[in-house]
Amino acid sequence: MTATNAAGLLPTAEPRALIDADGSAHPAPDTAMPGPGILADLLRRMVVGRRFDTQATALTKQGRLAVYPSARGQEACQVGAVAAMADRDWLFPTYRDSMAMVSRGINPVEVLTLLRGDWHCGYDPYLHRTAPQCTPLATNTLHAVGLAHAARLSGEDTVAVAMLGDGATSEGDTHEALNIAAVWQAPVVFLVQNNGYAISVPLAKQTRAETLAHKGIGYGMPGVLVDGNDAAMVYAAMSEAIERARAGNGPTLIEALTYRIEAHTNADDATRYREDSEVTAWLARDPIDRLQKYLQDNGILDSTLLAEMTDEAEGKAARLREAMNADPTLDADELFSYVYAEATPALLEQRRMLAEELAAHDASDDERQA
Amino acid sequence: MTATNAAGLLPTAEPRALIDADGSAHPAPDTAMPGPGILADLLRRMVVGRRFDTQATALTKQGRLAVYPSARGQEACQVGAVAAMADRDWLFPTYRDSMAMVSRGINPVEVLTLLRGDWHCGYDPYLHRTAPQCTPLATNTLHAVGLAHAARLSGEDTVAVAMLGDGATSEGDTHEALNIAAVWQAPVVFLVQNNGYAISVPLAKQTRAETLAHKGIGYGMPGVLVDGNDAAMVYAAMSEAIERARAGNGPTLIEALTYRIEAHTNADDATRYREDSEVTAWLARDPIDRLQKYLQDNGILDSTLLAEMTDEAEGKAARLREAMNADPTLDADELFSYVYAEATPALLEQRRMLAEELAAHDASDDERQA
Amino acid sequence: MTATVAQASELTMAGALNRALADELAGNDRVVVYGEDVGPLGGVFRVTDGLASRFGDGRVFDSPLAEAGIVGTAIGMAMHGMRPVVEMQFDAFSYPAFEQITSHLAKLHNRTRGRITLPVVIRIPFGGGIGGVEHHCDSSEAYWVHTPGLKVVAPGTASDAYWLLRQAIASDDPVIFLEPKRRYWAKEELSDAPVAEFGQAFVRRTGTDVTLIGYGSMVTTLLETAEAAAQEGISAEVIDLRSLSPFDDLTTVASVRKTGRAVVVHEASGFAGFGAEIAARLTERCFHQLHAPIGRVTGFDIPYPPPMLEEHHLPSVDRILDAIDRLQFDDEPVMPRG
Amino acid sequence: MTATVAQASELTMAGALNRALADELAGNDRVVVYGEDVGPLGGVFRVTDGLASRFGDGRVFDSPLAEAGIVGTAIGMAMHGMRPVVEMQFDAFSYPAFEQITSHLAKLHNRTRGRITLPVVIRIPFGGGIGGVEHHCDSSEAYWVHTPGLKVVAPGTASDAYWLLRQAIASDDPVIFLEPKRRYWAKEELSDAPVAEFGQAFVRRTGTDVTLIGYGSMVTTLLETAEAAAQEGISAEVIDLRSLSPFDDLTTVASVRKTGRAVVVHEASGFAGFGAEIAARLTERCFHQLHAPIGRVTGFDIPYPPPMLEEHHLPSVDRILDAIDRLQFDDEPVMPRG
Ligand SMILES: Cc1ncc(C[n+]2csc(CCOP(=O)(O)OP(=O)(O)O)c2C)c(N)n1
Ligand SMILES: Cc1ncc(C[n+]2csc(CCOP(=O)(O)OP(=O)(O)O)c2C)c(N)n1
Ligand SMILES: [Mg+2]
Ligand SMILES: [Mg+2]
Repeated sequence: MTATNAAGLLPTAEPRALIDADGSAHPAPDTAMPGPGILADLLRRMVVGRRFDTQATALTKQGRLAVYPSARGQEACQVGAVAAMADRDWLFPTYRDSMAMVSRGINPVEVLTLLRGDWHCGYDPYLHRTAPQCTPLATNTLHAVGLAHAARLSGEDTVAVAMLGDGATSEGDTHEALNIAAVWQAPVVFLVQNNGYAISVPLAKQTRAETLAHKGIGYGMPGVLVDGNDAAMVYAAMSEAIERARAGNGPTLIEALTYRIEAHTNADDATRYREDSEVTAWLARDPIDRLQKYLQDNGILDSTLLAEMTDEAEGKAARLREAMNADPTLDADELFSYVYAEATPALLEQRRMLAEELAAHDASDDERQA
Repeated sequence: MTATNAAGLLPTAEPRALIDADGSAHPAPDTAMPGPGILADLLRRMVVGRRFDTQATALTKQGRLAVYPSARGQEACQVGAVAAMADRDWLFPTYRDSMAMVSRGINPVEVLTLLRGDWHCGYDPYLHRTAPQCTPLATNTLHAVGLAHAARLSGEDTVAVAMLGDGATSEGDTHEALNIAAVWQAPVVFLVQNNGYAISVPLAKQTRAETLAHKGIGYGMPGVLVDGNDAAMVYAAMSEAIERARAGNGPTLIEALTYRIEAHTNADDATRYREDSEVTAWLARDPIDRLQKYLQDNGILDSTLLAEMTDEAEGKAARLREAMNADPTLDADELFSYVYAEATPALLEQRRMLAEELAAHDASDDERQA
Repeated sequence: MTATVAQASELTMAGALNRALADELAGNDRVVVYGEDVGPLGGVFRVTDGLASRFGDGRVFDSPLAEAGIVGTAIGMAMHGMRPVVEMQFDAFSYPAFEQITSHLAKLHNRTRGRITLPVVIRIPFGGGIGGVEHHCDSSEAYWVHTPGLKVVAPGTASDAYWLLRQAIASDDPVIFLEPKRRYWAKEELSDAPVAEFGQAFVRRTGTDVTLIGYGSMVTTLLETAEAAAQEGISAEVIDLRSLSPFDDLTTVASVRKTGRAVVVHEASGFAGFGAEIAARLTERCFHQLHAPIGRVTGFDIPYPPPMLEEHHLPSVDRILDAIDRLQFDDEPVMPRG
Repeated sequence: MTATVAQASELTMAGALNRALADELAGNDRVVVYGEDVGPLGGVFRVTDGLASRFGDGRVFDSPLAEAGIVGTAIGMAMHGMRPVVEMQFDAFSYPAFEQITSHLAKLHNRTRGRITLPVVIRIPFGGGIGGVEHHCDSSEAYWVHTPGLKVVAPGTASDAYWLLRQAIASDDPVIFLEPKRRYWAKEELSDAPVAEFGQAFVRRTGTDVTLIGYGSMVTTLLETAEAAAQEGISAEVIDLRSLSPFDDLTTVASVRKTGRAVVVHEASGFAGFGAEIAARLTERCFHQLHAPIGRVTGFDIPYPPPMLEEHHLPSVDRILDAIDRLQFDDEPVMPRG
């Protein structure tokens, strides 16, 4: 006999879905299909997102980006999550979530500043209610809980969305964040993009749980399992969870089943740890193809609209390419400007030393030219 | 519709029990009552354990112990766990588990060395297959997983038992230990003594889960909920889990519902955060009374046997009192002896400096006497 | 920053810290206080005694038992404009939060070109001398001072504890606030203003022959040592650092250039301890004024000892006097030691 | 400890480390290697390349993504007699394991009066210079060397990397093994024996005017500096510390007493960095032989810079030469620079 009132927190046996891989509607009695406008917008965001992603990968080949972790194949998660958020909500992304950030409206060049290497974060987090992309795994989940709790204490109805990967769920910080969020009933939605791998480590070496969504009940929060390549479903599940949180009913853990089509980053060699056949199988479940097919079959998408989307994507990619081909202006002084809010004598001194060193250096360069 | 084959991992809605608070047998179709000999032994261990515990508390009043965290009220957990273990199994206790260690056969004086303050650990962990009592919360759970996995890799059938409290379940290390144990299918049993408080913090501020045992399913391991004041049930559940682990079927999470009758330690003031009525209510669920009543009602325990038990307890307490009244011999040299397995020049030098200092000091003392 | 201090009086350091928290909570509704057992219990050292009932559990509350969680959520709260003051129950229990402190708390301001400021104060009872069992007596300052982006302070007296904590909460930078637990019950009259700016050291006793430098629990020990040294005809100047990072070069360099000799003292192990930085930087700046290498009196390079042996580990007046004697005074007229 | 080294040859440092692991795995069935991506992938730097397939996944395996878990389980395995060699993928990712390392790995031997020994090696690729993004280029040695109970080593060359790793695995003490990631691809002939005992420094170049002290990635930089200094008529002795803790006082003191001048170099921030301890202890032991205060050339007191700015942060030959020039040679005949 299982604990009754807690059982409602377990995920469904099958991932929840609205649109199947073949583009046909999935029978889902208790989930409403988002309206045509929303669906079309999700497709547009994915088309733009993927084009951005391929452009970024291209920039690594041209040496314009030090490194880039592609999220190709995860468009439905990244875009579905952001589309469900209000402007006043906060996003806590990882290094993998560049597409989500572009979808959030952040200038793509500013998104790529971290990976180009001219600074650690290129945008103003407050302007877009988006935290810096987080590198130390799972640590961002706690920041999301803290911000959400502070917003609630301040009487706002802001919701925080924390993104993390399947591997990050093994970290202690994820546990502490889920637990504290539940105890405080903080308005947070945890979106786990389960793309099957943590660099080279497959999910089977990461957890023994039937699904990661099964962790929710252990914190007294709903665990929701969705098809992560179904943008409509991700959007619907995120919307449900965000509304729940906004209404003061606490956090939700969502596991979105998806797949990382590219290697971990351009520097990684995925052939060392997975079969091409696996990739091929997932390509057949492509998130863009299925939504496009559904929209066409249902007369929501015509060639004009599709052309508009691809034009927008191409235009943005072109502007990004152009901007990234210009060398960023660097200022070594900045190394010392933001270590403390109140500058310290020691750092002012060190800044002076470096400035002198660089001046002397330029001088000797000039000499040589003379 | 909930995930079917995983559902078996959820705890029962009611804590599993064999003997109720009033000493009557609890209907338990799927759990066999341990034999009379075992039950009597459990009572004996609890009687001895409690007497040790009260003696230790008394020693703090006489200034013979710096501090002592009493486990009064938790005898069934501490004793039931140890009685279910084989000698070759390993115990990973916390500061709270002194009774369990006495029950494991460790010299009570060596158990109290840490709290008397002459060294950090008074016994040889290998002699009793018992790790040093752990102070940093939850950290011992990982040591248990590592040792169990190593034993398994070495072809042994050793099982590790990790003890922790309700508060410790909030730490990241607990999560990492449960997860790694499950992924590696390590032979570990996690026993959470849920005594309602983490110092002053009640369980409601620690978790939102219906029970802590509900965490098991999130790791793909069984979560078992038992009446922690029912020694027979704790023994039965621990035996099940240990056999499961020994057979290579992986770890188990057991939550034992109990109560900390005394304050967190003798230094704590529990009146600041809980009502006396709560304590009184739990005194009525005393683990010793109920087992004693059951054994008497079932003709397993007569006055002679009971007298034997109390005599053993009194004898051990008297020997402990005596031993603790003697001042321990201290050797400052030891401060440097075990920092490294291979002594370093710097530490040999520092040892020499301290020795000289102490020698000079004694000399001047002698002068004064002269 | 004066408020209720008008009715000043003798306070223990714990009491002074409690009043500083109360005054900040009363004066700024963005200040929140949380951690393990800081609510109804008032903290294991009673530093937060009465605050939860006075300010409500939306301002002062118990968190789940998770240090990384406490610091990680404090970062998120500060991102939203709050000024969290969180407690790590003992030194060693701040270590689970090490990643959140070093990789985020210390770096987010820099990471975001100053857009995010994190006015978070982490209170840590530090050091030994109270007969605490293992893990309860560490001195962790060396870890924090080596981490750019953190400010690290340690009061030595009750009055300074009050003012430093208020200055720390007012600072827009993250501050590691180290409370010398063995001095929690030492009393002092509360001054009606700080003895120095945030970030500055303070000369607690002036002298001419040698400079004694310390912080936290050692301030009292250094003043006792200076008293004893005076009996031996040695005039010792005592500097209470107050702020470990940033470091006050002006005050310390001026003193050492004047005396030409210095002894640096702390409870923490000596090897790569903070005393090494103090000795190294003062030597760099005062080399030609120094008559002898700067002495260090510190804990041994061992894990903190069990209660019955800790006396051997902690810097004592005698040990500091011996260190002073080793500073090659022979060339100058000094009374021989008693 | 010779085994397969017979057929020595030019190896990269990554290759040398790989061979050391292979030789230890082959020679001792209690040695296990695990961590994140060390299995089929062979580690992000390929240091464990091929080991999983050669020795099987009972000896070399991927763990779940949890650093405290990796170190905590390694402690348990070592308690059972194994010799785990675990990897932290980058410096900053060792911080989640900080509590397990400082409160247990470093202290359990002492806690149990030597009954428990923990021959655990924690491999950490450390330092910068590879254009890595934030959190991938930290130098964490100051945290480890201040923690009694840990041994801390950092090879500077490929051959030394091979021998130091084998010595570290053979040691019964826990060892933090810092691998200078920017030198992973530097090649060297594998010597058929270690250049020095475990715990000892090694003089890589003898000189008479100044002692240059460093470790890890800086060894190469110091040798280049010594070469450049020679052009300017300054004879620099270069000491490769190899072992940061324990520290080799004999070798370093002998050199500084001989040269009377020293510069200590590391990538990590200078404030309370390991260089402070080196400068302080050498000053204590060589004060009267020193012509000038020991110089420190280190990273600035800032979070590690973004890739495009890291060149300004890292100690360069020019910066070290300038530091040498500041050592007040004026009183002695020295060729003027450049
Ligand atoms: C605390 C920490 N440990 C290790 C790493 C190195 N690392 C970067 S990404 C990664 C794998 C993460 O996998 P997952 O969480 O599934 O996210 P994904 O990359 O698949 O999106 C690892 C181990 C890190 N960034 N942080
Ligand atoms: C990592 C860590 N944080 C904080 C503490 C301080 N502390 C000691 S016991 C305790 C409460 C533990 O509660 P619980 O886990 O329920 O065990 P119990 O004491 O009730 O047996 C705390 C917070 C600690 N020992 N370790
Ligand atoms: Mg993944
Ligand atoms: Mg408890």
